[in-house]
Amino acid sequence: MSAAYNAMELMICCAARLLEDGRTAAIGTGVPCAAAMLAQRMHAPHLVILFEAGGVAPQLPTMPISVGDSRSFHRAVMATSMADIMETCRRGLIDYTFLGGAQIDPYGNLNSTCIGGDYARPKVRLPGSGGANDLASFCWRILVVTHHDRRRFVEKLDFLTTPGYLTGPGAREAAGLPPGSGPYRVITDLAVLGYNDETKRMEVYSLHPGVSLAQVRAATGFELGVREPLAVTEPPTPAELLLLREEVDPHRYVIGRC
Amino acid sequence: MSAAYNAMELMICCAARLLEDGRTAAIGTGVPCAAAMLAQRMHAPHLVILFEAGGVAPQLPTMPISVGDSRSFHRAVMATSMADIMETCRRGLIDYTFLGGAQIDPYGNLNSTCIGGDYARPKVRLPGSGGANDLASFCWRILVVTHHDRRRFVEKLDFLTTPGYLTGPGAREAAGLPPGSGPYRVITDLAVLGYNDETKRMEVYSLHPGVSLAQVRAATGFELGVREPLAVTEPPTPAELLLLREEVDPHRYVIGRC
Amino acid sequence: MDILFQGGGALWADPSTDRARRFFADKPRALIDKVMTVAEAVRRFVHDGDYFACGGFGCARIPTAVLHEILRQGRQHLRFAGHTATHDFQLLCAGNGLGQGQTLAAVDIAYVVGLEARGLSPHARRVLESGEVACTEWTNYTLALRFKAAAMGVPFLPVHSLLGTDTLRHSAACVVACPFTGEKVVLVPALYPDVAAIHVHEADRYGNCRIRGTTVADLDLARAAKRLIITCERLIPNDDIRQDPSRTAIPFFCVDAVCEVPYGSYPGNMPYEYFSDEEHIRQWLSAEKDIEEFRTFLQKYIFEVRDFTEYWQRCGGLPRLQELRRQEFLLHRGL
Amino acid sequence: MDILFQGGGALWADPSTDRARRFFADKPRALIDKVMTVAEAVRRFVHDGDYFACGGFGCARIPTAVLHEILRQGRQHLRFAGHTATHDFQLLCAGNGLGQGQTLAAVDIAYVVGLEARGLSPHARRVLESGEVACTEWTNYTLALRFKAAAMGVPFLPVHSLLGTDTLRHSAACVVACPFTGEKVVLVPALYPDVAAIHVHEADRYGNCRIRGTTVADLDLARAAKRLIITCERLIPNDDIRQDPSRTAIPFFCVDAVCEVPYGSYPGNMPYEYFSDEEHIRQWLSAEKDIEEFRTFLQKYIFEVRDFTEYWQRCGGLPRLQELRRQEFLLHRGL
Repeated sequence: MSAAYNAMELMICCAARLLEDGRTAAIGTGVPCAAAMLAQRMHAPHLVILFEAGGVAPQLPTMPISVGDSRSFHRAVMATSMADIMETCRRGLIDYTFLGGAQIDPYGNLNSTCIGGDYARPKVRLPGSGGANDLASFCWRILVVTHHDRRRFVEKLDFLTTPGYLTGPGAREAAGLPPGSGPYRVITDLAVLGYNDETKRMEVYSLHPGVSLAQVRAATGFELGVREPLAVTEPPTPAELLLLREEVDPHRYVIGRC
Repeated sequence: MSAAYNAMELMICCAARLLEDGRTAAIGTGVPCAAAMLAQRMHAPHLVILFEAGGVAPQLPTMPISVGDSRSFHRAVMATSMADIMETCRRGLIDYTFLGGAQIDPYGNLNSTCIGGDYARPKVRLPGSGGANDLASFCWRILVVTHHDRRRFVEKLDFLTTPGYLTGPGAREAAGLPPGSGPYRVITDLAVLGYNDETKRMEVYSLHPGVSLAQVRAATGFELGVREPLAVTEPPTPAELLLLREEVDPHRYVIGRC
Repeated sequence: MDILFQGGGALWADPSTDRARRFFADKPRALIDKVMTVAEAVRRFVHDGDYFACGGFGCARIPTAVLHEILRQGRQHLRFAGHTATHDFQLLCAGNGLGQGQTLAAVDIAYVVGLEARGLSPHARRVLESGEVACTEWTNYTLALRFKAAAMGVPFLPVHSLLGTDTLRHSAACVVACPFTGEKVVLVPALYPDVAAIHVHEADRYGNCRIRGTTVADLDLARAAKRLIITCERLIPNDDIRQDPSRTAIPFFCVDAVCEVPYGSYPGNMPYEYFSDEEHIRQWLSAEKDIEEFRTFLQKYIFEVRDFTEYWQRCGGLPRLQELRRQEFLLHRGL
Repeated sequence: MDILFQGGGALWADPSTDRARRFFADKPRALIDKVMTVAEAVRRFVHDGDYFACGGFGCARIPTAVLHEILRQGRQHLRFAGHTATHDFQLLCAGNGLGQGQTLAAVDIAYVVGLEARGLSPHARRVLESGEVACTEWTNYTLALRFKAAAMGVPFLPVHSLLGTDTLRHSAACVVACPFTGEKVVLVPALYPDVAAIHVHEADRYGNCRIRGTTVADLDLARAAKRLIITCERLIPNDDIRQDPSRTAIPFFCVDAVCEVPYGSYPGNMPYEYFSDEEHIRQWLSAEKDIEEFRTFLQKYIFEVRDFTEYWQRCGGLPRLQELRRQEFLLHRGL
């Protein structure tokens, strides 16, 4: 077992560490699922995971391919409806959710609908919200794990599919979204980012080992602040890597994507 | 087996005959249940019955005591929620419902909330709507089976719990209730009554054998029209009485109440 | 979408979803052991002045043990959701008008006082007719919808009940025109009970519950309630739950207490377990007629009794429950 | 309760509950035998121009046989509810842009084009990017709620999704202030599909259905749909249904056709039966890249094929399905 690690492994470890014990997380397949499974094996044995299609607290035998496949409710405590899961989120019982998108803006808003052209004839048609808009509207803390580049980190989205802080401080509440909810962290292959308490704009919390702030700024299409003191991300520990490689993702479905 | 019959048996037979085959009925315990069971054994083998607490198409082994007890979903095709039943009614899938009340007015409106005094300190506090208001708002045809006397058949209700035709023609629709739904028949120990197509006021359709129109009018606290030609109610047939006494209500739970 | 009509009834609980979210944000959500006695559950989770609701329908699948304990512990000034509340309502009324304070202060009424085909409860009538309990009118479905709105985390749900009636006038619902179709529609406000009690067939130590037969409004009530006491016929291992997660009706994170109470719906009916004890229910109705006799009756069956097992032992014990089991399965009819 | 904002997306189905009631008033509701072939069911119940919806989530529990038959019978100008529609959406798109008319005319989008972790469908992208299919945006939950509104017989339901986003601007939802709390809330209109198809584990001849595992939005969809085609892994006797009515997920009166289609969710996953055939799904995604290759692929797997059994026989037959069953139960991992 080597102490070296790839970017995917680092991102999963960063995400896992953010998930507190005794909390709940509505997760998707891939990185979020690996992060939750790792967290359960490290510091958060009482972390409860839910899948939007209806699986509650499954004991995952292997990575689900879909948030609705058989694995997503394997030895679950309940297999229910999507509405039941979404309503549980809406009542305020779900702490974390993981979302992705083709574009993210400084306020953590996400685009997964279309790029280029206009809405009726887009250059690239993407899937749409799925459950992302719902989860981002209902869960307390939104996490994003994504590759870091300028096409993805943009000042203005082509389409605002899923709400982050919208236009800044107070905008979520003014729109009718629940007070106290919103974007929490963005974990990329370069850094861990969060949001400025005052401006609600994204800023760098820690740089991954060997990455410079200039490098992160060069990969970001908008002005990027820094939370002082700027830290260096803790690399994965041998214990994390062991669990990740041997128990969480032995077939390298996720960690092999790098 | 005697061809003689009591008033309860006659009322049950009258109610049963009104239930067409292949239709659906949301029923309660007692007379409605006996009527539906008799109809299924006579002319309506495909009559489907539902109970508001969640029982769908049960094969009743005996009379339920409550619309929510075990009997109400004995060998049912589904045991579901009350909301599911009510919503099935609301979508327009349920043809008949049977309701009762302490008072009924000329438009078939019902009171099961309170009598005398005022609302905050009534002389007699009754149970309230239960599911009656919902069923009367959703099902196509409302049937009432009741004892016939002046305290019950009143010009003005002390409290309008459950909607009939409200104030007359067009009033249900104006209130927002579904077009084409409303009171259908009232079956009493004296007569079968219906509603005038124009005025939506109650009128006598048929007099039970041996009952005079004057007798019915004397037992009614409001002006009562007649649908011409005024018929005499067909008495129970030997076949009806046999099934009612031997199969539907062998313990005389309902037919013994007379 | 103007408000076309507003019912004049009082609203006994806050329908705000944002304020409910703040409560649920702090509700524990880990898989932890919640098994305790009914006495402890009522002590910890039912407070004076709470809005209380309970599961079941009529006399079927009711949490009788919790209601007895509420009386024994002398809870005061409860608000209550009376949705085909028969024996449960009768029990709460036994805390009023008998010189032991006022257990019931206000009630959202869909159906109370009556016991369906069995007739009206004399004492419940006495209590409501005295005017000491404040009332707002609803219907079985609209009261169930108020739980559903809360469960969904929305401040109201639309419905086409109530229209045109005095029930609407004495409710706290309002009428609006649908912005899509112009149809008139009633809006009923969400109802988040402070505490609810539901009796189920099986639960694990964490509160994952199974119900057999009709579920009435209990799936929504369980999710709407801020605190939830589960009584169950039987505790089962968590592994059983995980073997067939499709059968879980209530998930653990809704639940605060799990109390194993065999025969917990007695004298009510528990589907697939035992039928209602109609004879004992008749004794209740009969004892209520005279207020002194009722006091003695309550002493014997509730106040002098330590726990629920002692109650049903005073009602005929296991032989009686075996007879009710035979009735449930129609075995007494030679089937 | 003024309308604070109105989304500009088109509404592809009438949300009026009174008009839906008129339809349901005439829908047969007796327990009658509804067993027929998929070909007959599609012939009788899916019409050109219909609003169509299907059950399941992603590639799990999808009514593949009905989708194949829609293509084979060349249905035109369907409107569709795309709620985590992956392989099902891919199949409908195969009726567009290939010189065989236009199967898909409009779509309510929550999630289409993608196949979750498997990537995007090249042909579905082609079809949507051409602009020939009219789109309105929703989310998984709001689209599910539109079915729930229809199932409940109300013209809309409130929700707190969509707020503040372009998804709202391109939806047909509106924003109002709650009359009880003043909170902003979105109203989504009811969606009554003309016809829906749902794949279930077991059904009796009348259409009483059982589903194991997550139910997604299918209980509401079944009730919302004006006509409903059920495909099932297995027909079971009505007596089995009556032995345990708590397990019935969809009642017969919602159902118009019952088609026994073993492996009916293939190449999707059927919980507790067989896992998805990821290899075959990859073949679909790969064949779609080149339009000519895709035509040939469709000929082989759909248009030259008589029925669903012949389809899975062309995909490896029973040995492949046995392998997928082993994957479902994790038997391939030595467990």
